[in-house]
Amino acid sequence: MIRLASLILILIGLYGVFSTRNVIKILVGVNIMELGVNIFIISIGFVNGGLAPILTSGSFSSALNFVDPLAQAIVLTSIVIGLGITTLGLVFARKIHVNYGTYDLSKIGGGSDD
Amino acid sequence: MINPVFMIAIPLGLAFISLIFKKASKWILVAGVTINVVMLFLLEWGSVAMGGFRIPYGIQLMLSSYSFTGLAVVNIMFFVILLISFDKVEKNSVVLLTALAGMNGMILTMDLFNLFVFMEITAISAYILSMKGKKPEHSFNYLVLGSIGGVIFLLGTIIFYAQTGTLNMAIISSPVQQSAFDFSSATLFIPFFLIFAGMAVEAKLIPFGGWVKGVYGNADRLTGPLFSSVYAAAILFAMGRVFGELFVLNETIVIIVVITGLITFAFGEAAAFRQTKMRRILLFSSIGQSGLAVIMLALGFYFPAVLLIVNNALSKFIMFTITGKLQESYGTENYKELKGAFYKNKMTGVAFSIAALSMAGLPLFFGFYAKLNVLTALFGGGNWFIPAVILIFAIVEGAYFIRLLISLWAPGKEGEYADAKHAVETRKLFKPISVAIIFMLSLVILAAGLFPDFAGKTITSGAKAPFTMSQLKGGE
Amino acid sequence: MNLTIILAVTLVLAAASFFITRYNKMSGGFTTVLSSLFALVALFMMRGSIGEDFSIFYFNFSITTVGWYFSVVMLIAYSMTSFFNPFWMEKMMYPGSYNFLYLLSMAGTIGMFFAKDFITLFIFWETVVWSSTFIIQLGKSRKASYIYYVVSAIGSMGTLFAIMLAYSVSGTFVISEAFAGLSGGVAIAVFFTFILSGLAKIGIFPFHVWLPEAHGSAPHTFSPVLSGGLVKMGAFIAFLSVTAFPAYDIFADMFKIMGKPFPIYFLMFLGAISIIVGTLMAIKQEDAKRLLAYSSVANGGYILIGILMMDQVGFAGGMMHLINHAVASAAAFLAIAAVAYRTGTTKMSEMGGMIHRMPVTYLVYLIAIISMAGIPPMGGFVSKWLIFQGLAKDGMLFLAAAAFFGSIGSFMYVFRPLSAVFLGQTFTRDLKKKEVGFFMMFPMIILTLLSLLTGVFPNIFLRVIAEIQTSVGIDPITLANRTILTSNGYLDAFRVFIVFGFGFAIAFVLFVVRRKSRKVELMDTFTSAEFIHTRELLHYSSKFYAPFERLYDKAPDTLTAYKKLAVKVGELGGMVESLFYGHKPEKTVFWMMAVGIIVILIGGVV
Amino acid sequence: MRKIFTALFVVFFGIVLLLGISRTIPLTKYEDKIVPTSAGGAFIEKKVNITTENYKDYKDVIFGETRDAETGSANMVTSVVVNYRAFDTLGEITVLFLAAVGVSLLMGGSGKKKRLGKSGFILKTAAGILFPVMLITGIYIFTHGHLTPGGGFPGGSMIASSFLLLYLADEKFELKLKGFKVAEGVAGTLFIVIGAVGLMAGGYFLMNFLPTGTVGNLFSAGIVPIIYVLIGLKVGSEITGVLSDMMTVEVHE
Amino acid sequence: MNVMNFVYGFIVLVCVFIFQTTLTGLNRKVTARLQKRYGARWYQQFLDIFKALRKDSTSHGWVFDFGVIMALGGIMATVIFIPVAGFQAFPGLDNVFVISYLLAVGMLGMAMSAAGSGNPWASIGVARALTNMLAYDVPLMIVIFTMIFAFDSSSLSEISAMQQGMGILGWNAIRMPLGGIVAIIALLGMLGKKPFDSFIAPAEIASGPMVEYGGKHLGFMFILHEFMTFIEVSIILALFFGGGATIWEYLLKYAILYTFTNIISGVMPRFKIDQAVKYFFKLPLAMAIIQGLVVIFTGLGVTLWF
Repeated sequence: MIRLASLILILIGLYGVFSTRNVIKILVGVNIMELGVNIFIISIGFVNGGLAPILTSGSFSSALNFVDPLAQAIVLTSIVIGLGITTLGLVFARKIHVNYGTYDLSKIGGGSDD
Repeated sequence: MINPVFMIAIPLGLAFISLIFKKASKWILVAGVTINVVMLFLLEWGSVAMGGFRIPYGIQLMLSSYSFTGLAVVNIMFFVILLISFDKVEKNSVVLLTALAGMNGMILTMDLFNLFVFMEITAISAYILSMKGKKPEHSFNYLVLGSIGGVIFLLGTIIFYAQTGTLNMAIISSPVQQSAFDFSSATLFIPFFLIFAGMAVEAKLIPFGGWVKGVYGNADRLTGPLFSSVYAAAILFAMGRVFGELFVLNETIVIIVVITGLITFAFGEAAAFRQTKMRRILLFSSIGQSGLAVIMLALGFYFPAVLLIVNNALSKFIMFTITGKLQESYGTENYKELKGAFYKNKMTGVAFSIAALSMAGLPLFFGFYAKLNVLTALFGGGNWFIPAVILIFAIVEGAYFIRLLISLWAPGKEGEYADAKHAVETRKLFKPISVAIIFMLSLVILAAGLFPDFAGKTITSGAKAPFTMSQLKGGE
Repeated sequence: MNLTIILAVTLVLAAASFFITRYNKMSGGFTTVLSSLFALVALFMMRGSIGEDFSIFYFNFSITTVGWYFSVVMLIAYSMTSFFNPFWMEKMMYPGSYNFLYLLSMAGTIGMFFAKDFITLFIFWETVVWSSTFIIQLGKSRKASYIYYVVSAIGSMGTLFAIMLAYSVSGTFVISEAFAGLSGGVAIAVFFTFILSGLAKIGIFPFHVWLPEAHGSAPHTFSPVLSGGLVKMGAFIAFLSVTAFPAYDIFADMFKIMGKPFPIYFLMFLGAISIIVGTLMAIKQEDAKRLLAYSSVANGGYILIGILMMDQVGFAGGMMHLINHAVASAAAFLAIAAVAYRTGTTKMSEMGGMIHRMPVTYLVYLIAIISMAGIPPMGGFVSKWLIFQGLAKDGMLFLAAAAFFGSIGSFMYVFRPLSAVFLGQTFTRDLKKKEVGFFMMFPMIILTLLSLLTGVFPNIFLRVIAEIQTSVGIDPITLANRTILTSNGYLDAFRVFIVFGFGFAIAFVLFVVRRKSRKVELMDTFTSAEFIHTRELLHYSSKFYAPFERLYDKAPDTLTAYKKLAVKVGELGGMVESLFYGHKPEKTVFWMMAVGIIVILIGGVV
Repeated sequence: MRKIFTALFVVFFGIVLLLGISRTIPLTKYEDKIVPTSAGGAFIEKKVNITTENYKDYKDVIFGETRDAETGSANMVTSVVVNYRAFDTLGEITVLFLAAVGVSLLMGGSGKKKRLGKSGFILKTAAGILFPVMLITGIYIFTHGHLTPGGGFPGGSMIASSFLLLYLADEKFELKLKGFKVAEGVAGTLFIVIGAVGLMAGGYFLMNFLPTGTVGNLFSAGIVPIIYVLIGLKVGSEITGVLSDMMTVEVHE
Repeated sequence: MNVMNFVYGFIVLVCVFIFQTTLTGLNRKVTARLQKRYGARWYQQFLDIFKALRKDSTSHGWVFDFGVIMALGGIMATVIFIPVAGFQAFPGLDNVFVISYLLAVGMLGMAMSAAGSGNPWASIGVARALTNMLAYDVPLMIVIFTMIFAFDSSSLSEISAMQQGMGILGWNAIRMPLGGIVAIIALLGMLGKKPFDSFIAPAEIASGPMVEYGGKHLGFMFILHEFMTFIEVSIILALFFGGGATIWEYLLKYAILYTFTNIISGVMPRFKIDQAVKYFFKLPLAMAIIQGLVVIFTGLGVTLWF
């Protein structure tokens, strides 16, 4: 179920990017997509009745029913990358606002056809 | 013998250091690139694992002859670009160092997720560099698209992981996995497609690379050559790796990739034909070229693909550099307003012409050798439709390059002899030393075209499918 | 004499000429003369070494009779024209590069004619194309060289396709073996794509657009080479397409028109069309060089028809017409160039009465056009006669009709520059002009003598052609010592010449015995008692055939079709730009999703 | 209107995508055991060959006793992040580093700056009290990354957030960014140096050349805690730098 | 080829001149009768020519003279090639193409000297003459081509010989009726008779190419015209009306054919030059092509019909 949800999150993010022309909102959309992917990754690593992959003195039935730690590691990485991208995106947004006085891409010529 | 990981580690480390010594950062950059170029020839080949774990557990770097060619192209071109446009580096030395590390990583790694990380590094450095174009909306577009591409790529990667339990490409395509899991069935190409789409954004394939026009179109003398020759080469080499390891498993994806590449090539050339701004001509032409290279990679013809990439890297470097300089000194890049710009800069002009003719695939130049191999490979694969399309649009390609050259060389009113008095007023372009370097590179293109057996051998060792001019010989 | 040496020397001298020109333009020009003459002589001496094979790194050559014949023709054009180079250096924007490219393209043609495998052939071919492109741009029009390149590129891409396709079947590039084992659709595809470059270079109908542009506006010193030389490269491809690609064997079981397989007949028909088009267009030109260019279109048609006939007589005619037209049109272009050297224009309406200033040039032009129009006793007559006899033998009515139309129409157009440029009243501007110097006169005289030679002793050349015919396995043209024998008539050009001389002599005697006539000025003519003071006004030159032109002035122009095509490509490009590129992510995101949908839906089904 | 179309389009795409992916992997049910070849699985295999049969013998003797863990870190995620896939992590911190550099490059233009935000006395005082607590917690988290949940990244960001608190609380608050930059650079360099040392010592880059010690002890797991500390510092300083860059805007007259 | 050939050639020239000039004189009378005039005496043409030759003349530069000589020389050479009743001064040179193209030398020479005179009327006349030539020559050549294909020979004497011996039905004009008609029409064009005489059209362009000629030049032009007429008529005669077995038959046929054309043109109006082109490229061309197709594909006409 959670995989479905995460994919739907991705779609929501996509919709955000697709439908709005506001720089900030687009960034939000991108973030939602990343969030979705991260959840998806976690769900990949999940095992039925699995425990957190940490050796504790607490009792545990079998070492084989840990959830997959690799997935979590990957998520950690991809979160950080997402953070970096978001930061830069915000800076660009700021720049756009400084240059054109607006956050709305549709108000910018963009020099696409000169 | 040096461990290939240093191709990545040293630029990174220098990047961190140059954060401390801000003053010296530019020189650290030069040092780093130089070290890389020198190190290139002392590397020990083969595969290395990180942290000394067994291969699937530790990350694997592979220095095959293929990735070596990639490294050579990237590092050497990077070095040359720095030589020519060092004055344009400004405050970006740290970014450039990390970019170099990222690209080397892309080419070397065998691990899907690791590839993703390095792609992101490269991409982010590209975002930052693209801001030198002073057009934040385009950089923003690039950033958004790039990150979406990353997301898609990651999705595909993770689905693979879910199916095969490993991220190592070699392992995924190993026979064991084949038996365990059947990728060849037509319905299971979606992870492949996700990965392809993710990389296609960076590889400028139509319709994924919507950012290219804005970013390349405003690139300056440093970033233009950097993007069009180095970045393009890196991403294409990485793609080649992925195709070679994964996409061979499934015909459907190969068909999809080939169609995309064909569309990219045709549309790119057509769009370039329409332009009057030189940078746009070049950027659309490189879009077309990457489309062509992707076709060859997808069909498994590595040698022609490598030839294309190398030729594109060399020629586009020369042309973009000169274009950038023209843009700086004349303030325009519309070739109709630059009539006879080469009249007083003959060496530069000759270099530019050689590069352009080589791109157009005319003989005596390297591009022809590449084109010949492409065609031979395709026909050898019993395919005649793709070559037909390629040749038709090669006409278009040649047409706009020749038109460009004519306009830049020969000013003059229709109905009168070409005459210098119609030329734009002459302005200084390059310092003699830069001219010399550029000219030398153009001579390399010429030499590689004249003695392709040599070029062939050096690159053949760099590609899986060996194929040299001597086999083209009719005699034996 | 080894071909390697020739090529090497030519290239070395090419480089040398480039640097020499930087110091002294004149001597740079003379270097080209030297080099091309050397190449001509050396090649001429290579007659002995026919049949040798050898390779220079990955280029493979084999010396064949036909290659020898073609390259000698080519080099005659190059070397004779090169005499003009020194005197035009001042007008060139890049004299050094001009000399270099001139010799480079020359070397290219040599290599191409002796190529043993198609890769070699193609490399040299394309080299010639781009080097000549860069020469043409120095001339009167930038557009011209662009058009020239595009049309040539269409051709050469087609040829490349054919070569590669054949290679994928036969697995070799050697010219003699590459096309072995083709059949059916592949064979047709290879045939038509292969000959494409030939058609483009000869200027056969849909591809003839570049000739008027390029010939008309190339530097005056390069037009003769273009028309007399480079056009003949196409004839070589046509030759290969019926010999190396044994069209008659491969298409033997296809349905035939007048005993010709229909692919070949189709090409011949194109040739006929280009004869008609060339003639009609030539008649209405106002610029001497454009006119001659269109005449080359027409003559190209003859050559193509002749070569494609691939029989005893017509083939010989085609090959013979090759050299005749090369010599004649080179001479004609040189004459026009000489006039332009003095007057500075090639517009016929801006000149007149040059005969009184440049009599030698006039005679050169006269002989040239007599040969071009195929009037005895010049060479053009012999070759046209052969082609007619060949056509008559197979009874190819429509081709013959076109051929007759062309040859009689040629009287009309060749006469125009004659009367407009040379005859009539001299313009006041030109009254002080002088004949060109001996150095420029020399090549013109040589060429004139050559076309007389081809006309009076055609067998000298026909023997070589007979050799070629035997080498490609058709029975050679039968020659008695001075007579050409065909199954339906024979020709003794020498006696025709003698009798002509006899008649001329009688007339001359008759003329001189009569009382000497009083010389009057050209303004002193019957003008219905109207006094016309300006010489220019009395000279009737522009719109010469107005009533005739009026019959077809609505005819569509082929060039516009090309332009339309280019516009279409541009529109495609514009569509791409506006569809896929912009500064809003949404565009690309949309395409990503669309492609995703398509791919998943289709791929799911596949 | 446009919004509706876009929505419909996305929904359509979503359906197609979901169908497609669901063909490749099940979207609703999960595996019952870890795919054996994945790194995590490998970790467990190597750790101790515990099975459902013999786990009682090992009952509560593992933690604090055993020595034969491959990386010796109790937190498998950490061992994956910092040891098995430390190379990824290197790239990861590079990304963050690059972002920080980019921010300072693009925002740090010349021209006079001005700080955003307002604050009051209470807030200021409270922040003064909270700040050290947060700082300590952050440091704790990344020093115990190999034993307990958390690690360099959470710890680093916690440190950064503590500085963020100061920034928000006091509009006059300024940082000596130079020091942070130095810390950042040094940390990054040390990471690579450690990797290189591993190469010297064991022939593999980022090899865990130190004794792994006993699982569960603070000083165990070889280089893992060291690297995690470095990462913590680096991340902390980087994010702090980014924040301080973003807290100030250029003023355009 | 020895000196006798040349002597014969010279004799042929003289005889042809006398015969043709007489015929022209007679035809002037015929035409006069048609137009209800009395007409000049039969030897008036000789008088005109010799008078012209005796008068002194003016020349517009050397090409003006050279052209005249070239024209007359070329035409004379052509006349020598014409086989008269199987007799040829130079046997074996009566190839149709040779003759028809040698004719062009004369045309070119004439055009050259006319244009050399520098008189616009002359140039206009030349332009019209050449256009006219294009008009009539294409259909005619197609028919001749057909004939060469049919008889597999391009020698005038052979072709005419092949028609002899079977009476009037052997003539190609009868065997290939369409071709015959085309030939007659083309002959009118060749001879520059009405309705195709717009290039000399005395009334509108001052007698066209001839405008500047006087004295011996004019005389040459007259002689030239006589020879040219002879060549053109005898080509048609030999190809379509079986030449003549004996010299007398030949001359008789010739006289009839020539007079016939005169009579036709006597009652004709004049075409504009472009009308002439249009006319020739419609009906005669069509007929010629049909004739050609019939002969080539059915062989009908090569063999006798019965």
